[in-house]
Amino acid sequence: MDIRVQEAAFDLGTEANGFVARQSRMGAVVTFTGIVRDLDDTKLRAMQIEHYPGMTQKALEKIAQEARDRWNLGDVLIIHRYGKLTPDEVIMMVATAARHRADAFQAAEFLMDFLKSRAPFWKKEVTEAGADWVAARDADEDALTRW
Amino acid sequence: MDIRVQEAAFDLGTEANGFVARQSRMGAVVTFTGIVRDLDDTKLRAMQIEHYPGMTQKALEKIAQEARDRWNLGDVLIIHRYGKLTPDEVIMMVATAARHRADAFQAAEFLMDFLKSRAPFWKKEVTEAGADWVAARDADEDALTRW
Amino acid sequence: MMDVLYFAWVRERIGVPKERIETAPATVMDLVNTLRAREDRYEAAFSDLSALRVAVDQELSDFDASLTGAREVAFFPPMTGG
Amino acid sequence: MMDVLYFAWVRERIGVPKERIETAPATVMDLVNTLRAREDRYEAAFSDLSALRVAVDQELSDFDASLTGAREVAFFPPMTGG
Repeated sequence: MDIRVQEAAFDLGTEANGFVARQSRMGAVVTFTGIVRDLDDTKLRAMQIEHYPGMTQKALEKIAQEARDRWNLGDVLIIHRYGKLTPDEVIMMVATAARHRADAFQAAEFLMDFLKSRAPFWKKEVTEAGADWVAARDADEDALTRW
Repeated sequence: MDIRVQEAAFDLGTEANGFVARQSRMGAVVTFTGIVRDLDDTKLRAMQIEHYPGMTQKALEKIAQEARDRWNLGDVLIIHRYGKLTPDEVIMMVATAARHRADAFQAAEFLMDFLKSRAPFWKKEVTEAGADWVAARDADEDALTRW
Repeated sequence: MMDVLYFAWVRERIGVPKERIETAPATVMDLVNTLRAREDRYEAAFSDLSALRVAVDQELSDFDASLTGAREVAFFPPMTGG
Repeated sequence: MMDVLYFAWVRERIGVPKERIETAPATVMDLVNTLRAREDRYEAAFSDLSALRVAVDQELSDFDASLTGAREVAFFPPMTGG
Protein backbone atom coordinates (compact mmCIF):
# COMPACT_ATOMS: atom_id res chain seq x y z
CA MET A 1 0.00 0.00 0.00
CA ASP A 2 1.23 3.44 -0.91
CA ILE A 3 -0.86 6.11 0.80
CA ARG A 4 0.15 9.74 0.76
CA VAL A 5 -1.61 12.76 2.23
CA GLN A 6 0.24 15.84 1.08
CA GLU A 7 -0.02 19.53 0.36
CA ALA A 8 2.32 19.39 -2.64
CA ALA A 9 1.09 18.90 -6.18
CA PHE A 10 1.85 15.57 -7.85
CA ASP A 11 1.95 14.42 -11.45
CA LEU A 12 -0.76 11.94 -12.43
CA GLY A 13 1.23 10.59 -15.37
CA THR A 14 4.39 10.00 -13.36
CA GLU A 15 2.44 8.31 -10.58
CA ALA A 16 0.44 6.13 -12.99
CA ASN A 17 3.57 4.99 -14.81
CA GLY A 18 5.40 4.36 -11.53
CA PHE A 19 2.49 2.35 -10.17
CA VAL A 20 2.34 0.13 -13.28
CA ALA A 21 6.12 -0.37 -13.17
CA ARG A 22 6.03 -1.50 -9.53
CA GLN A 23 3.53 -4.31 -10.25
CA SER A 24 4.30 -7.76 -11.53
CA ARG A 25 1.77 -10.35 -12.68
CA MET A 26 -0.96 -7.73 -12.62
CA GLY A 27 -2.42 -7.33 -16.11
CA ALA A 28 -5.01 -4.69 -15.18
CA VAL A 29 -4.55 -1.25 -13.66
CA VAL A 30 -7.40 1.18 -12.97
CA THR A 31 -6.89 4.78 -11.91
CA PHE A 32 -9.32 7.40 -10.73
CA THR A 33 -8.32 11.07 -10.72
CA GLY A 34 -10.26 13.92 -9.14
CA ILE A 35 -9.70 17.37 -10.59
CA VAL A 36 -10.73 20.84 -9.39
CA ARG A 37 -13.35 22.05 -11.87
CA ASP A 38 -15.83 24.88 -12.05
CA LEU A 39 -18.75 22.46 -12.44
CA ASP A 40 -21.55 24.93 -11.86
CA ASP A 41 -20.24 28.02 -13.59
CA THR A 42 -19.66 29.85 -10.32
CA LYS A 43 -16.36 31.36 -11.42
CA LEU A 44 -14.47 29.09 -9.10
CA ARG A 45 -11.21 30.65 -7.99
CA ALA A 46 -9.86 28.09 -5.56
CA MET A 47 -10.66 25.00 -3.58
CA GLN A 48 -9.46 24.87 -0.01
CA ILE A 49 -9.14 21.34 1.35
CA GLU A 50 -9.00 20.82 5.10
CA HIS A 51 -8.24 17.48 6.72
CA TYR A 52 -7.75 15.90 10.15
CA PRO A 53 -4.02 15.22 10.22
CA GLY A 54 -4.00 12.61 12.98
CA MET A 55 -6.80 10.59 11.45
CA THR A 56 -6.51 10.90 7.68
CA GLN A 57 -3.64 8.51 7.03
CA LYS A 58 -5.13 5.85 9.33
CA ALA A 59 -8.58 6.18 7.77
CA LEU A 60 -7.16 5.77 4.25
CA GLU A 61 -5.06 2.78 5.30
CA LYS A 62 -8.13 1.13 6.78
CA ILE A 63 -10.11 1.66 3.56
CA ALA A 64 -7.21 0.35 1.44
CA GLN A 65 -6.79 -2.70 3.67
CA GLU A 66 -10.49 -3.44 3.40
CA ALA A 67 -10.20 -3.33 -0.40
CA ARG A 68 -7.26 -5.73 -0.30
CA ASP A 69 -9.23 -8.12 1.89
CA ARG A 70 -12.20 -8.09 -0.45
CA TRP A 71 -10.54 -8.37 -3.86
CA ASN A 72 -7.59 -10.16 -5.37
CA LEU A 73 -5.31 -7.16 -5.77
CA GLY A 74 -1.71 -6.38 -6.39
CA ASP A 75 -1.07 -2.98 -4.96
CA VAL A 76 -3.19 0.03 -4.02
CA LEU A 77 -2.13 3.66 -4.34
CA ILE A 78 -3.92 6.64 -2.80
CA ILE A 79 -2.64 10.21 -3.02
CA HIS A 80 -4.80 13.01 -1.61
CA ARG A 81 -3.85 16.65 -1.40
CA TYR A 82 -4.93 19.28 1.10
CA GLY A 83 -4.47 23.05 1.24
CA LYS A 84 -5.30 25.54 -1.47
CA LEU A 85 -5.82 24.25 -5.02
CA THR A 86 -6.77 26.16 -8.14
CA PRO A 87 -9.00 25.07 -11.03
CA ASP A 88 -7.62 22.23 -13.18
CA GLU A 89 -5.26 21.04 -10.46
CA VAL A 90 -5.40 17.35 -9.56
CA ILE A 91 -6.90 16.86 -6.07
CA MET A 92 -6.34 13.17 -5.62
CA MET A 93 -5.90 9.83 -7.31
CA VAL A 94 -6.31 6.16 -6.55
CA ALA A 95 -4.82 3.28 -8.49
CA THR A 96 -5.53 -0.43 -8.20
CA ALA A 97 -3.78 -3.37 -9.85
CA ALA A 98 -5.19 -6.85 -10.31
CA ARG A 99 -4.76 -9.92 -12.48
CA HIS A 100 -8.17 -9.34 -14.01
CA ARG A 101 -10.04 -6.12 -14.69
CA ALA A 102 -13.17 -6.77 -12.62
CA ASP A 103 -11.17 -6.77 -9.37
CA ALA A 104 -9.27 -3.63 -10.31
CA PHE A 105 -12.46 -1.76 -11.26
CA GLN A 106 -14.45 -2.83 -8.23
CA ALA A 107 -11.67 -2.06 -5.79
CA ALA A 108 -11.14 1.40 -7.30
CA GLU A 109 -14.85 2.20 -7.04
CA PHE A 110 -14.94 0.91 -3.48
CA LEU A 111 -11.94 3.03 -2.51
CA MET A 112 -13.55 6.12 -4.01
CA ASP A 113 -16.93 5.50 -2.38
CA PHE A 114 -15.40 5.13 1.08
CA LEU A 115 -12.83 7.84 0.60
CA LYS A 116 -15.61 10.31 -0.35
CA SER A 117 -17.64 9.78 2.81
CA ARG A 118 -15.34 8.17 5.37
CA ALA A 119 -11.98 9.92 5.04
CA PRO A 120 -11.74 13.20 6.99
CA PHE A 121 -11.45 15.75 4.20
CA TRP A 122 -13.62 18.83 3.75
CA LYS A 123 -13.72 21.04 0.68
CA LYS A 124 -14.44 24.73 0.57
CA GLU A 125 -15.03 26.43 -2.76
CA VAL A 126 -13.92 30.01 -3.18
CA THR A 127 -15.93 31.66 -5.94
CA GLU A 128 -16.61 35.18 -7.11
CA ALA A 129 -19.61 35.24 -4.75
CA GLY A 130 -17.68 34.14 -1.66
CA ALA A 131 -16.55 30.96 0.03
CA ASP A 132 -18.73 27.96 0.82
CA TRP A 133 -18.20 24.51 2.23
CA VAL A 134 -19.09 21.79 -0.27
CA ALA A 135 -22.08 19.84 1.04
CA ALA A 136 -21.93 16.06 1.09
CA ARG A 137 -24.16 14.60 -1.61
CA ASP A 138 -26.84 12.08 -0.61
CA ALA A 139 -25.70 10.04 -3.63
CA ASP A 140 -22.29 9.65 -2.01
CA GLU A 141 -23.70 8.29 1.23
CA ASP A 142 -26.07 6.04 -0.71
CA ALA A 143 -23.16 4.67 -2.75
CA LEU A 144 -21.82 2.95 0.38
CA THR A 145 -24.82 0.68 0.71
CA ARG A 146 -23.85 -1.41 -2.29
CA TRP A 147 -20.67 -2.74 -0.70
CA MET B 1 -13.50 10.75 -29.20
CA ASP B 2 -9.86 9.89 -29.59
CA ILE B 3 -9.45 6.33 -30.87
CA ARG B 4 -6.11 5.00 -32.00
CA VAL B 5 -5.18 1.54 -33.24
CA GLN B 6 -1.44 1.42 -33.60
CA GLU B 7 1.61 -0.80 -33.62
CA ALA B 8 3.82 1.74 -31.83
CA ALA B 9 4.25 1.80 -28.07
CA PHE B 10 2.67 4.70 -26.18
CA ASP B 11 3.26 6.20 -22.76
CA LEU B 12 0.40 5.76 -20.29
CA GLY B 13 1.47 8.73 -18.16
CA THR B 14 1.72 11.12 -21.08
CA GLU B 15 -1.64 9.99 -22.43
CA ALA B 16 -3.36 10.22 -19.03
CA ASN B 17 -2.02 13.73 -18.42
CA GLY B 18 -2.93 14.84 -21.93
CA PHE B 19 -6.44 13.45 -21.58
CA VAL B 20 -7.02 15.28 -18.28
CA ALA B 21 -5.64 18.51 -19.76
CA ARG B 22 -8.01 18.34 -22.76
CA GLN B 23 -11.13 18.19 -20.54
CA SER B 24 -12.95 21.08 -18.98
CA ARG B 25 -15.74 20.86 -16.39
CA MET B 26 -15.00 17.17 -15.91
CA GLY B 27 -14.00 16.52 -12.30
CA ALA B 28 -13.57 12.76 -12.65
CA VAL B 29 -11.25 10.78 -14.91
CA VAL B 30 -11.00 6.97 -14.92
CA THR B 31 -8.34 5.06 -16.82
CA PHE B 32 -7.91 1.36 -17.46
CA THR B 33 -4.59 0.00 -18.64
CA GLY B 34 -3.92 -3.51 -19.89
CA ILE B 35 -0.37 -4.82 -19.53
CA VAL B 36 1.37 -7.90 -20.94
CA ARG B 37 2.04 -10.15 -17.94
CA ASP B 38 3.15 -13.72 -17.39
CA LEU B 39 0.01 -14.49 -15.37
CA ASP B 40 0.35 -18.26 -15.30
CA ASP B 41 4.08 -18.71 -14.93
CA THR B 42 4.48 -19.99 -18.48
CA LYS B 43 7.70 -18.06 -19.11
CA LEU B 44 5.90 -15.72 -21.45
CA ARG B 45 8.25 -14.33 -24.08
CA ALA B 46 5.93 -12.28 -26.23
CA MET B 47 2.35 -11.51 -27.04
CA GLN B 48 1.38 -11.25 -30.68
CA ILE B 49 -1.75 -9.20 -31.27
CA GLU B 50 -3.58 -9.58 -34.57
CA HIS B 51 -6.46 -7.36 -35.62
CA TYR B 52 -8.83 -6.77 -38.55
CA PRO B 53 -7.59 -3.47 -39.95
CA GLY B 54 -10.71 -2.49 -41.89
CA MET B 55 -13.04 -3.19 -38.98
CA THR B 56 -11.16 -2.34 -35.77
CA GLN B 57 -11.38 1.44 -35.83
CA LYS B 58 -15.07 1.35 -36.74
CA ALA B 59 -15.87 -1.22 -34.05
CA LEU B 60 -14.11 0.87 -31.38
CA GLU B 61 -15.86 4.05 -32.52
CA LYS B 62 -19.20 2.32 -32.27
CA ILE B 63 -18.47 1.13 -28.73
CA ALA B 64 -17.28 4.60 -27.70
CA GLN B 65 -20.35 6.25 -29.21
CA GLU B 66 -22.59 3.83 -27.35
CA ALA B 67 -20.85 4.80 -24.09
CA ARG B 68 -21.35 8.50 -24.83
CA ASP B 69 -25.04 7.89 -25.52
CA ARG B 70 -25.52 6.05 -22.24
CA TRP B 71 -23.58 8.22 -19.81
CA ASN B 72 -22.97 11.89 -19.26
CA LEU B 73 -19.37 11.99 -20.43
CA GLY B 74 -16.78 14.50 -21.45
CA ASP B 75 -14.39 12.70 -23.72
CA VAL B 76 -13.42 9.08 -24.35
CA LEU B 77 -9.95 7.85 -25.25
CA ILE B 78 -9.08 4.37 -26.53
CA ILE B 79 -5.59 3.33 -27.60
CA HIS B 80 -5.00 -0.31 -28.58
CA ARG B 81 -1.79 -1.75 -29.93
CA TYR B 82 -1.25 -4.64 -32.29
CA GLY B 83 1.87 -6.53 -33.38
CA LYS B 84 4.50 -8.10 -31.16
CA LEU B 85 4.66 -6.99 -27.52
CA THR B 86 6.94 -8.18 -24.75
CA PRO B 87 6.18 -8.68 -21.03
CA ASP B 88 5.47 -5.49 -19.08
CA GLU B 89 4.57 -3.52 -22.18
CA VAL B 90 1.28 -1.66 -22.15
CA ILE B 91 -1.22 -3.27 -24.57
CA MET B 92 -4.02 -0.75 -24.42
CA MET B 93 -5.75 1.89 -22.38
CA VAL B 94 -9.11 3.57 -22.13
CA ALA B 95 -9.88 6.83 -20.37
CA THR B 96 -13.24 8.40 -19.60
CA ALA B 97 -14.04 11.83 -18.18
CA ALA B 98 -17.26 12.87 -16.48
CA ARG B 99 -18.60 15.45 -14.06
CA HIS B 100 -19.18 12.74 -11.47
CA ARG B 101 -17.28 9.57 -10.79
CA ALA B 102 -20.12 7.06 -11.27
CA ASP B 103 -20.45 7.93 -14.96
CA ALA B 104 -16.70 7.78 -15.54
CA PHE B 105 -16.40 4.39 -13.82
CA GLN B 106 -19.39 2.82 -15.51
CA ALA B 107 -18.42 4.05 -18.96
CA ALA B 108 -14.86 2.73 -18.55
CA GLU B 109 -16.11 -0.70 -17.48
CA PHE B 110 -18.59 -0.74 -20.35
CA LEU B 111 -15.86 0.16 -22.86
CA MET B 112 -13.63 -2.60 -21.52
CA ASP B 113 -16.38 -5.22 -21.52
CA PHE B 114 -17.30 -4.53 -25.14
CA LEU B 115 -13.75 -4.01 -26.31
CA LYS B 116 -12.79 -7.43 -24.88
CA SER B 117 -15.43 -9.37 -26.79
CA ARG B 118 -16.61 -7.16 -29.65
CA ALA B 119 -13.51 -5.49 -31.05
CA PRO B 120 -11.61 -7.63 -33.58
CA PHE B 121 -8.36 -8.34 -31.74
CA TRP B 122 -6.81 -11.73 -31.11
CA LYS B 123 -3.92 -12.47 -28.81
CA LYS B 124 -1.32 -15.17 -29.21
CA GLU B 125 1.04 -15.93 -26.35
CA VAL B 126 4.55 -17.07 -27.16
CA THR B 127 5.97 -19.04 -24.24
CA GLU B 128 8.87 -21.39 -23.66
CA ALA B 129 6.53 -24.25 -24.62
CA GLY B 130 5.37 -22.77 -27.91
CA ALA B 131 2.76 -20.36 -29.19
CA ASP B 132 -0.95 -20.49 -28.41
CA TRP B 133 -3.97 -18.33 -29.14
CA VAL B 134 -5.52 -16.93 -25.99
CA ALA B 135 -9.00 -18.40 -25.57
CA ALA B 136 -11.93 -16.08 -24.89
CA ARG B 137 -13.06 -16.39 -21.27
CA ASP B 138 -16.71 -17.21 -20.58
CA ALA B 139 -16.58 -14.50 -17.91
CA ASP B 140 -15.87 -11.94 -20.61
CA GLU B 141 -18.89 -12.91 -22.69
CA ASP B 142 -21.02 -13.05 -19.53
CA ALA B 143 -19.89 -9.54 -18.58
CA LEU B 144 -21.82 -8.12 -21.54
CA THR B 145 -25.18 -9.21 -20.18
CA ARG B 146 -25.16 -6.61 -17.44
CA TRP B 147 -25.30 -3.66 -19.82
CA MET C 1 -9.28 15.81 30.48
CA MET C 2 -9.47 15.56 26.73
CA ASP C 3 -8.82 17.48 23.53
CA VAL C 4 -11.81 18.52 21.49
CA LEU C 5 -11.19 19.29 17.80
CA TYR C 6 -13.41 21.04 15.30
CA PHE C 7 -13.17 20.97 11.51
CA ALA C 8 -14.66 22.83 8.54
CA TRP C 9 -17.73 24.97 9.36
CA VAL C 10 -17.88 23.55 12.90
CA ARG C 11 -14.45 25.04 13.49
CA GLU C 12 -15.55 28.33 11.93
CA ARG C 13 -18.70 28.59 14.05
CA ILE C 14 -16.96 27.74 17.31
CA GLY C 15 -14.00 29.91 16.41
CA VAL C 16 -11.16 27.61 17.50
CA PRO C 17 -9.71 24.46 15.90
CA LYS C 18 -8.99 22.77 19.23
CA GLU C 19 -9.52 23.17 22.95
CA ARG C 20 -8.94 21.22 26.13
CA ILE C 21 -11.88 20.11 28.28
CA GLU C 22 -11.17 19.56 31.96
CA THR C 23 -14.38 17.71 32.81
CA ALA C 24 -14.99 14.00 32.19
CA PRO C 25 -18.21 13.54 30.23
CA ALA C 26 -19.38 9.91 30.12
CA THR C 27 -20.53 9.94 26.50
CA VAL C 28 -20.17 12.04 23.37
CA MET C 29 -23.72 13.30 23.96
CA ASP C 30 -22.78 14.42 27.47
CA LEU C 31 -19.85 16.34 26.00
CA VAL C 32 -22.13 17.95 23.41
CA ASN C 33 -24.57 19.03 26.13
CA THR C 34 -21.76 20.45 28.25
CA LEU C 35 -20.51 22.48 25.27
CA ARG C 36 -23.97 23.68 24.21
CA ALA C 37 -24.58 25.05 27.68
CA ARG C 38 -21.50 27.23 27.44
CA GLU C 39 -22.07 29.86 24.80
CA ASP C 40 -24.19 30.67 21.76
CA ARG C 41 -21.43 29.79 19.32
CA TYR C 42 -21.50 26.18 20.59
CA GLU C 43 -25.28 26.10 20.46
CA ALA C 44 -25.02 27.33 16.84
CA ALA C 45 -22.55 24.60 15.95
CA PHE C 46 -24.43 21.76 17.66
CA SER C 47 -28.01 22.77 16.93
CA ASP C 48 -28.52 20.03 14.31
CA LEU C 49 -26.66 16.88 15.25
CA SER C 50 -27.81 15.10 12.08
CA ALA C 51 -25.49 17.48 10.21
CA LEU C 52 -22.51 16.46 12.33
CA ARG C 53 -20.16 13.54 12.55
CA VAL C 54 -17.91 12.61 15.46
CA ALA C 55 -14.61 10.77 15.82
CA VAL C 56 -13.34 9.44 19.16
CA ASP C 57 -9.60 8.96 19.31
CA GLN C 58 -9.47 9.38 15.53
CA GLU C 59 -12.02 6.68 14.71
CA LEU C 60 -15.50 7.49 13.39
CA SER C 61 -17.98 7.00 16.20
CA ASP C 62 -21.54 7.78 17.38
CA PHE C 63 -23.06 10.37 19.66
CA ASP C 64 -23.97 7.73 22.21
CA ALA C 65 -20.43 6.34 22.33
CA SER C 66 -18.67 6.17 25.70
CA LEU C 67 -15.80 8.57 26.33
CA THR C 68 -14.22 6.48 29.08
CA GLY C 69 -10.50 6.69 28.50
CA ALA C 70 -10.90 8.85 25.39
CA ARG C 71 -8.18 11.42 24.80
CA GLU C 72 -9.42 13.16 21.67
CA VAL C 73 -12.88 13.88 20.32
CA ALA C 74 -13.46 15.61 16.99
CA PHE C 75 -16.64 17.14 15.57
CA PHE C 76 -17.09 17.91 11.89
CA PRO C 77 -19.63 17.94 9.04
CA PRO C 78 -20.07 14.95 6.70
CA MET C 79 -16.82 14.40 4.87
CA THR C 80 -16.31 15.46 1.27
CA GLY C 81 -13.07 13.86 0.12
CA GLY C 82 -12.18 12.60 -3.32
CA MET D 1 -17.72 -12.12 -56.13
CA MET D 2 -16.51 -11.34 -52.62
CA ASP D 3 -13.45 -11.33 -50.44
CA VAL D 4 -13.24 -13.84 -47.61
CA LEU D 5 -10.87 -13.04 -44.76
CA TYR D 6 -9.57 -15.28 -41.99
CA PHE D 7 -8.01 -14.28 -38.70
CA ALA D 8 -6.08 -15.91 -35.83
CA TRP D 9 -6.22 -19.73 -35.82
CA VAL D 10 -8.81 -19.77 -38.61
CA ARG D 11 -6.23 -18.07 -40.81
CA GLU D 12 -3.57 -20.53 -39.68
CA ARG D 13 -5.73 -23.59 -40.38
CA ILE D 14 -6.84 -22.41 -43.81
CA GLY D 15 -3.38 -21.16 -44.66
CA VAL D 16 -4.24 -17.83 -46.25
CA PRO D 17 -5.38 -14.52 -44.75
CA LYS D 18 -7.67 -13.67 -47.64
CA GLU D 19 -9.10 -15.09 -50.81
CA ARG D 20 -11.61 -14.15 -53.49
CA ILE D 21 -14.74 -16.23 -54.01
CA GLU D 22 -16.29 -16.11 -57.48
CA THR D 23 -19.62 -17.72 -56.57
CA ALA D 24 -22.54 -15.85 -54.98
CA PRO D 25 -23.69 -17.72 -51.86
CA ALA D 26 -27.05 -16.49 -50.54
CA THR D 27 -26.14 -16.65 -46.85
CA VAL D 28 -23.08 -16.98 -44.63
CA MET D 29 -24.03 -20.59 -44.03
CA ASP D 30 -24.10 -21.25 -47.80
CA LEU D 31 -20.61 -19.77 -48.03
CA VAL D 32 -19.42 -21.97 -45.15
CA ASN D 33 -20.82 -25.07 -46.86
CA THR D 34 -19.21 -24.15 -50.17
CA LEU D 35 -15.84 -23.74 -48.43
CA ARG D 36 -16.14 -26.93 -46.36
CA ALA D 37 -16.75 -28.94 -49.51
CA ARG D 38 -13.47 -27.76 -50.99
CA GLU D 39 -10.64 -29.21 -48.94
CA ASP D 40 -9.83 -30.73 -45.58
CA ARG D 41 -8.22 -27.52 -44.26
CA TYR D 42 -11.58 -25.74 -44.63
CA GLU D 43 -13.39 -28.62 -43.00
CA ALA D 44 -10.89 -28.38 -40.13
CA ALA D 45 -11.46 -24.67 -39.74
CA PHE D 46 -15.24 -24.82 -39.91
CA SER D 47 -15.90 -28.08 -38.04
CA ASP D 48 -17.23 -26.31 -34.93
CA LEU D 49 -19.17 -23.20 -35.83
CA SER D 50 -19.85 -22.39 -32.18
CA ALA D 51 -16.14 -21.58 -31.92
CA LEU D 52 -16.35 -19.10 -34.78
CA ARG D 53 -17.60 -15.57 -35.29
CA VAL D 54 -18.40 -13.89 -38.59
CA ALA D 55 -18.39 -10.32 -39.85
CA VAL D 56 -20.13 -9.22 -43.04
CA ASP D 57 -18.76 -6.04 -44.55
CA GLN D 58 -16.87 -5.40 -41.31
CA GLU D 59 -19.89 -5.66 -39.02
CA LEU D 60 -20.40 -8.57 -36.63
CA SER D 61 -23.09 -10.82 -38.05
CA ASP D 62 -24.68 -14.29 -37.87
CA PHE D 63 -24.28 -17.48 -39.82
CA ASP D 64 -27.79 -17.19 -41.21
CA ALA D 65 -27.23 -13.63 -42.44
CA SER D 66 -27.86 -12.83 -46.09
CA LEU D 67 -24.86 -12.14 -48.31
CA THR D 68 -26.82 -10.22 -50.92
CA GLY D 69 -24.65 -7.30 -51.94
CA ALA D 70 -21.89 -8.26 -49.46
CA ARG D 71 -18.35 -7.51 -50.55
CA GLU D 72 -16.34 -8.85 -47.63
CA VAL D 73 -16.92 -11.72 -45.20
CA ALA D 74 -14.52 -12.50 -42.35
CA PHE D 75 -14.28 -15.59 -40.13
CA PHE D 76 -12.44 -15.62 -36.82
CA PRO D 77 -12.49 -17.04 -33.29
CA PRO D 78 -14.12 -15.13 -30.39
CA MET D 79 -12.25 -11.88 -29.93
CA THR D 80 -9.75 -11.34 -27.14
CA GLY D 81 -8.98 -7.65 -27.06
CA GLY D 82 -8.17 -5.51 -24.08
